[in-house]
Amino acid sequence: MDRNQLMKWIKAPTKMAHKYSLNAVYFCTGCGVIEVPPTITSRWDAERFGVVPTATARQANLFLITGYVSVKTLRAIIRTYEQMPEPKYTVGFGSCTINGGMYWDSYNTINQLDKYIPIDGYIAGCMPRPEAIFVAVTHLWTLIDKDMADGYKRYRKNYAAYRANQEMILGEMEWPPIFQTEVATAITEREG
Amino acid sequence: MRILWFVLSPLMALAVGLFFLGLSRRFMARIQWRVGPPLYQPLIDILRQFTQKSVSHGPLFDLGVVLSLASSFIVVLFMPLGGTAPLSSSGGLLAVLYLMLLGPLGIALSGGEAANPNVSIGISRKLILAVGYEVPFLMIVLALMTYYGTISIGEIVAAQRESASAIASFPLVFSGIAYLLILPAMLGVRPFEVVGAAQEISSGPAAEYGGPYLALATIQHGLTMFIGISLFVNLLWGGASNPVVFFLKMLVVFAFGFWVNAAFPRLRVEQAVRYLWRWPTLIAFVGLILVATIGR
Amino acid sequence: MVSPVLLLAVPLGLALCVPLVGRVSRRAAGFVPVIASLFNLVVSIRLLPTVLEEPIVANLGGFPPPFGITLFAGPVGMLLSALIALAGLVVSLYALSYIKTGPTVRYHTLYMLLLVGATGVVLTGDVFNLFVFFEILCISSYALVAYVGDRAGIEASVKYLIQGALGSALLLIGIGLLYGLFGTLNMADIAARIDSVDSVPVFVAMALIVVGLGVEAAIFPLNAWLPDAHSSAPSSISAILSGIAIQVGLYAVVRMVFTVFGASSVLLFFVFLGLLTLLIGELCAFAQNNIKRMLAYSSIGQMGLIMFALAIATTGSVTGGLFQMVSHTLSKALLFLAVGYMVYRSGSLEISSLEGMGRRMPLTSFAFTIGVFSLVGLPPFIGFPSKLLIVRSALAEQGVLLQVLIGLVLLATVIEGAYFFRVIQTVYFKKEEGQEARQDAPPMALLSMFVFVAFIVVIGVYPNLITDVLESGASELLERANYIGSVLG
Amino acid sequence: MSFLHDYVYYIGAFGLVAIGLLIILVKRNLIKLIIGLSILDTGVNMFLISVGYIRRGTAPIFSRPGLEPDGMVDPVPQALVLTAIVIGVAILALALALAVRFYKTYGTLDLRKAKELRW
Amino acid sequence: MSLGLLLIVAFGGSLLTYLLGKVSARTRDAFAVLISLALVVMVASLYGKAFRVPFYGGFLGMPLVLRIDGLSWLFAIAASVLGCLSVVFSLGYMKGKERTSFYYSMLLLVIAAMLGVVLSGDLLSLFIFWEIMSWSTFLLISYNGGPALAAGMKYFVMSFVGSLAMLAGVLTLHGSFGTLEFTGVAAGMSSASPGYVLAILVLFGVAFGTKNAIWPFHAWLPPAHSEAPSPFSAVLSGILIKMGVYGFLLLMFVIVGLRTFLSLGVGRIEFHTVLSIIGAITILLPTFIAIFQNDAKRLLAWSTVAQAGYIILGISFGTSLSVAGGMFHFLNHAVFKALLFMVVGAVEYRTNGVRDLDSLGGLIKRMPVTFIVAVIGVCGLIGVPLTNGFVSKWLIYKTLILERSPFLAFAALFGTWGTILYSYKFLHNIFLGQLPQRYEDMERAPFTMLLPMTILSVVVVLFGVLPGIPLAVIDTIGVSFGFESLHVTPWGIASDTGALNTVNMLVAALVGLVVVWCVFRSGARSVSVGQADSYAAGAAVPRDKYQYSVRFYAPLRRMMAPYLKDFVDSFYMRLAGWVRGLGDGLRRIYTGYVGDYVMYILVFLAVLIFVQIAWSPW
Repeated sequence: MDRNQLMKWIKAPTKMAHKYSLNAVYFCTGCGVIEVPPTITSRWDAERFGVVPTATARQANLFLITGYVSVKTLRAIIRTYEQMPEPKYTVGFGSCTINGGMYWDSYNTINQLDKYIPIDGYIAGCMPRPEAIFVAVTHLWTLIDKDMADGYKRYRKNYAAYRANQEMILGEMEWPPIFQTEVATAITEREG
Repeated sequence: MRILWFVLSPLMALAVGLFFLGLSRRFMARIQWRVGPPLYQPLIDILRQFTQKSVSHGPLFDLGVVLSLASSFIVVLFMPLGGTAPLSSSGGLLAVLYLMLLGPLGIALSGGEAANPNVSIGISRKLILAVGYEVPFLMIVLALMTYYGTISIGEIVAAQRESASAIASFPLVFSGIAYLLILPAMLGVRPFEVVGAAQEISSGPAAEYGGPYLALATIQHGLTMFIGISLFVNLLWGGASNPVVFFLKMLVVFAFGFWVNAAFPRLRVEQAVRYLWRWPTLIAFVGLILVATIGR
Repeated sequence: MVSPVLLLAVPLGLALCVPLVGRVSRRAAGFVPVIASLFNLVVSIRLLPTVLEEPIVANLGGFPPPFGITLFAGPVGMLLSALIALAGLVVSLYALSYIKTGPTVRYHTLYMLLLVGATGVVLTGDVFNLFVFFEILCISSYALVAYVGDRAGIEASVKYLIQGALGSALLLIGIGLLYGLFGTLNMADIAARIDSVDSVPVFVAMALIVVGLGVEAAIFPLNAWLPDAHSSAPSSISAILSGIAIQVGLYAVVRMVFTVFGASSVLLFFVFLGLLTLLIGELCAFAQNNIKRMLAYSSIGQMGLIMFALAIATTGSVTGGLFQMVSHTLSKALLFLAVGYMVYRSGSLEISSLEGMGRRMPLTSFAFTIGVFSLVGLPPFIGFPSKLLIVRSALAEQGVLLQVLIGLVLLATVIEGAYFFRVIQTVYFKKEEGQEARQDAPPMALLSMFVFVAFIVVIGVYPNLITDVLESGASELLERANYIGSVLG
Repeated sequence: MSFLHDYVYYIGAFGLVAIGLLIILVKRNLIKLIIGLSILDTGVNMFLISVGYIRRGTAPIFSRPGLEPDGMVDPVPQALVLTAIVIGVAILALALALAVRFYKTYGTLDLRKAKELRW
Repeated sequence: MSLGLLLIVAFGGSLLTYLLGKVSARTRDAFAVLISLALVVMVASLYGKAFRVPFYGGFLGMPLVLRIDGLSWLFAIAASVLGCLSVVFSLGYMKGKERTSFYYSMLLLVIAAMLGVVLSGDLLSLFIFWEIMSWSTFLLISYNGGPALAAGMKYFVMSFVGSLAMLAGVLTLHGSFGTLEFTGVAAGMSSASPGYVLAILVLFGVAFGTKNAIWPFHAWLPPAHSEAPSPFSAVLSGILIKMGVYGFLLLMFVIVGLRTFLSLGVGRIEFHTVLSIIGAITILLPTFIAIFQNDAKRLLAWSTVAQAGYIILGISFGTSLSVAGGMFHFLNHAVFKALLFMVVGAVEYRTNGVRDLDSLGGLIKRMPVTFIVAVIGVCGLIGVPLTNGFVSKWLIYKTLILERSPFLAFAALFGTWGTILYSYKFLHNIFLGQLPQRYEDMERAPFTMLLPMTILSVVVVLFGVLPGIPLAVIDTIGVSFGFESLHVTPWGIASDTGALNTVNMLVAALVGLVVVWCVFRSGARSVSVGQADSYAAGAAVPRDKYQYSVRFYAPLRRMMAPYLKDFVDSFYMRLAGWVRGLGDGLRRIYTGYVGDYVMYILVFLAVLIFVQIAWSPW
């Protein structure tokens, strides 16, 4: 641990703690998840950076969306994301989460994930290798340091819009809005 | 001095418990040919969790966790950690046995209010497993109390200091072996880890815990490990005259426990109970019979 | 001084008046038994204190004993006579509303004859006279059992008659034998000379008499008529049969065995016989679904218990046995009376048909409950002190045998409790389907039941009211010499 | 022969009793059964008479002087028998009346058919 | 305050309540409460007194006497207080039920009879009140109809067997000593032969054991407790079965005497050890049966059996600590078990009679106060430190360990762990987990229910924190039995080895809680969410389907079920079947054919004569 880091620790312990204790939800969407096991086991050992998978959304602060997202999965992703305690960070895996990738014209996959939940960073590739995950993690550190990993704040701020988008594709949702939604209805009406 | 211990021993337990948590991760990583996280990783985790904004399912949800952790601290006050126990004259080992219940019970009540079936399943498993290891554990404890004719931990430690430590004396050696056999179950590590099976029931009782709740639960877990190991050291290995020796003895026991953790796969809860009610119980029972018949 | 002869003469005369009165008014005929029983009750109670000091011996026709017919009014006789009068009074009150259809005048005549017969049996001091009164009792009860004239009544009556007639024939043979042996019919006289003859013929006579009387007394193998008759008769008659007739039969057996034969050596046999009767009665009752039959079997059991107590033959146990007689009369008569109207309202004899009676007929059910509690022997009702006395006296005897036997008796009590309480539950707590309107028994019937209830509770709380009578009754039964002395002078 | 001579009445009486009992035991027809009862009664009555009977005894009436009480027939059994006969008749009458009702109800006199009341 | 007046008020009150019910329901309710309160006051005013009054000259030559001393006061106050609370609880519970006058009158009669039992000064009046208590209880158990009938029947038969055994014992004593007053009998017993004393103990033990439901006489209890109306279950479990404890205490330490009792035995087998072992069995078996019950009240009922085992174990072990522990546990059990039955009663009341643990859940959201008192009650039941159950159990364990009876101690301690299992299941399945939709609009329990429950829960904590209050009373009773004094302090026991100090624990607990709470609050604030926001693997929580309570301990059940048959109960049921079969077979001798009957008569006659002529045994 170098000197700079030590100074940062002293200055903002919480932020450092968030950085070095990234607990990822066990959540497998597409093919990308195949890259996660090597990442966390002996070959790459993500735990040395504090990155470990956790069982429930409640305990996590990192959401790796590993690959294409079908409509059905989207519902679960949104629910899981909403249940994670703040602050929380999301990383999209591969092209599919960016623009749909090879599934761009599929009838059942969404193309652009950040229409539905805020994404703090993407890893390009199809598929990205474990090393790329580490790159993403270090990049996320930087973002956290600079307070730029603020997806959860954006979500809260623009919840109405996100909710409207979600409802557009998912139709009626089983759970009520988690934040105030008077605006959301207004937006949908305007759009409709 | 005693007042000092009131403050010192919980802190020491906290430190050692967290250290054990970190050490265990590191230890496991090394066994699995990994680098592993730094030793202070649990501290980072707890700090992170403390500052996360979680959800609460109701007053009991909060209170249960607090109760659980507080009771663990109280148990620590009954332990002579290489000195005198702060609460030595308040019910002795019997009170400890009861207070040890409150940890799981607090978590169980709190988790119950979370209304999550994963939690319920985890608690059900936890209680079943507890019944499993309590059979040999009670036999061990009773053998000790009967052998030394006291219910006070301090007196048991003192008696061992006069003669040999319990695990090295004849009838109690059975109890010692039995204790080692159930130690992983008491610490809640593999192969008896089915309570919080992460992949299966989303970490069981802790499934709804996030943020500060998780932090307290983690500390509680560390303290449970501390208590389980320190009970062994106190009751069977003669305690220690100063905290450092005590800590070293605990480290040895800890190493044994985590060797088992690393080496064995997880048991289903029936398998676990079946194991616990077979060998450890048999050995503890033999020990108890010998103590009851031969005596001191 | 009032003579005990009045106890027989007045009701007998009144009995014969009933048809005359009946010609004037059928309703008035029903009051004749009331008057007669009331008279008997008053006279018996008036005589009781006198009798306690010294038994009254009345010689009919002025012949001194052993030649004439003697009436012996001892404590037992007076007690039972009072009991008969009491039960007779209450049941005749009950019958005023209960017996409405059929040849009511004849009913009342026969009913009074039955009472006269019973009173005669308990008062007589003469063996043949005993037979005669016994026959009066029996014949009127045969007829009364068939009173309703339905299938069951006729069948029961025929069976009862055949067995009863056989029994009385045997009894008569036994009496003939006795007369042949001793040349006298006076009980005291026979008793005084019982040891003077060979034991075998005496035993044969005794066996014949015991069997003959035993048919009426419901001793175990001789009691097959009882469940039929008691369950088929009108409930008022069942009450009298269970409460009075069989007890009188048992009294006769006891009088013969204790006083006349002085057969202390057979008592153990009677202890066993009583126990057997008790167990079989209770077990059979346990398996019954017909309420009146259940009560009838329970009567068998109670007779067994009384016989058991009497046969132990200590002062305490005989007191207990007599007490149990009193308590059984009151409780069982009450039960039959209550059940009479319950069955009448529900239209079926099945226990299950009594569901919801607690709501339909609360007072009747209450009376029924009291009867059950008393019969089972729960404090503070009369059955408790009586059972207490029996058990106490049996336990006071040294010897393992009796202690084992008393264990069996208590076991039988448990069985009794079980089947009776099942009925209580049915009456009160089973949820019935259709709610029927509350319709209790008519006031006269209720009054009669509550007279019994009052007696049950009062004596249950203050058993000492009657223990004096019972104790002197016990000593009368046990001490033959006094009996002989007081009759023969 | 003297046994027969002395006890011939008893033998007769008990013979009647036995016949009566046998009839009651084996016959299932109600009328026959009543006949059996009647015979039984007769036997019993005869027994009672025989108890008091003295061969070549005189009537128990001091109708002429010189009669010794020892040679007299005992009067008591005779009085008893009179009563017993009356009672027997009463029973018989009742039994026959019941038999009529029985036949009307059941359409038979066979007692085996009348087993509704049992157990 | 005369004892006779007390009993007259009690019994007369019961009768008057019934009569008043015919006039006006409200007056009756008020009167019932008043009477029960009056009883509490009257009993309380008798504190510390000891005297006897003959009240009945001679019942069949046996005088009846009332007396009061420390022992009977303790039981009397428990009975009257619990009775009063139960009556108050009933006000709400019985609203709209039928035959309420009967119910109140019987409830008061049971209370009166219990007071009679504990105030009796001789064995006969004890027996009389005992029987009155038995039949009135029977009527109340059967009150609900349906399955309650079988339960009532079972109760009645077993209790009747017991009381008849007691009757035999009482009368044997009367035959031997000619008196039934406790002092007289005790004087006689001191010189009686050991075999005799043993026989008496066994006879009475059957009676008291049946009432107290020790194994193997427990079979009546689970159905009876579960089927009775809940406020009465509270009385039943809380105090009525403790009459057995009273009987045992009276018999062992007053009549037989401590020294004789401890030395009694056949050969090397000591009677009191056997009784202790029975107590241990009574703890273990029912505890594990309770774990697998699905009916809330049946679970509590089995738990009652198990707790009765602790009491018996305590008092029969016969050291000063253990007897004090047993007596204290009786008191505690009365408090917390009555509380728990009332909790079930409140739940039943609001859910229209549902007490199936599989179909409840989440009621903490609707009945928070009820839940809090339930938790307190459960803590008492488990014996969590700082509740009353802990102290009494602690006393029992301690003496068992110090007297080197580790196996008994094991049974007792292990029973506690079983207790945790079932009591957590109880709490979880009723109050925790998801709230079913049909209970969304449920109201809280009414005030008349909350009041008694709150009072009881306060007592649970009070006795846990300051055990010295009841222990002082118990200690004087113990001393009167001939035990050493315990050196009671308000917060526990000051004795040489391993003293108990609840105040230390209280302070530690409070400080610990406050510190941890502060630490907890210093973290990020959490958002309060409803039960719909629960982690369901990314899905929305499905309504009414997201609950794990059915077969809560399924893995353990799979393992243990084959060994947990209540074979005693099935034996009794089979016995009842046999008796019925026997009766059914026997009554077939009454064939209905008159020829057979004639044959019986003649054969009987012939046998009599034949036997006489052949052997002439007479």
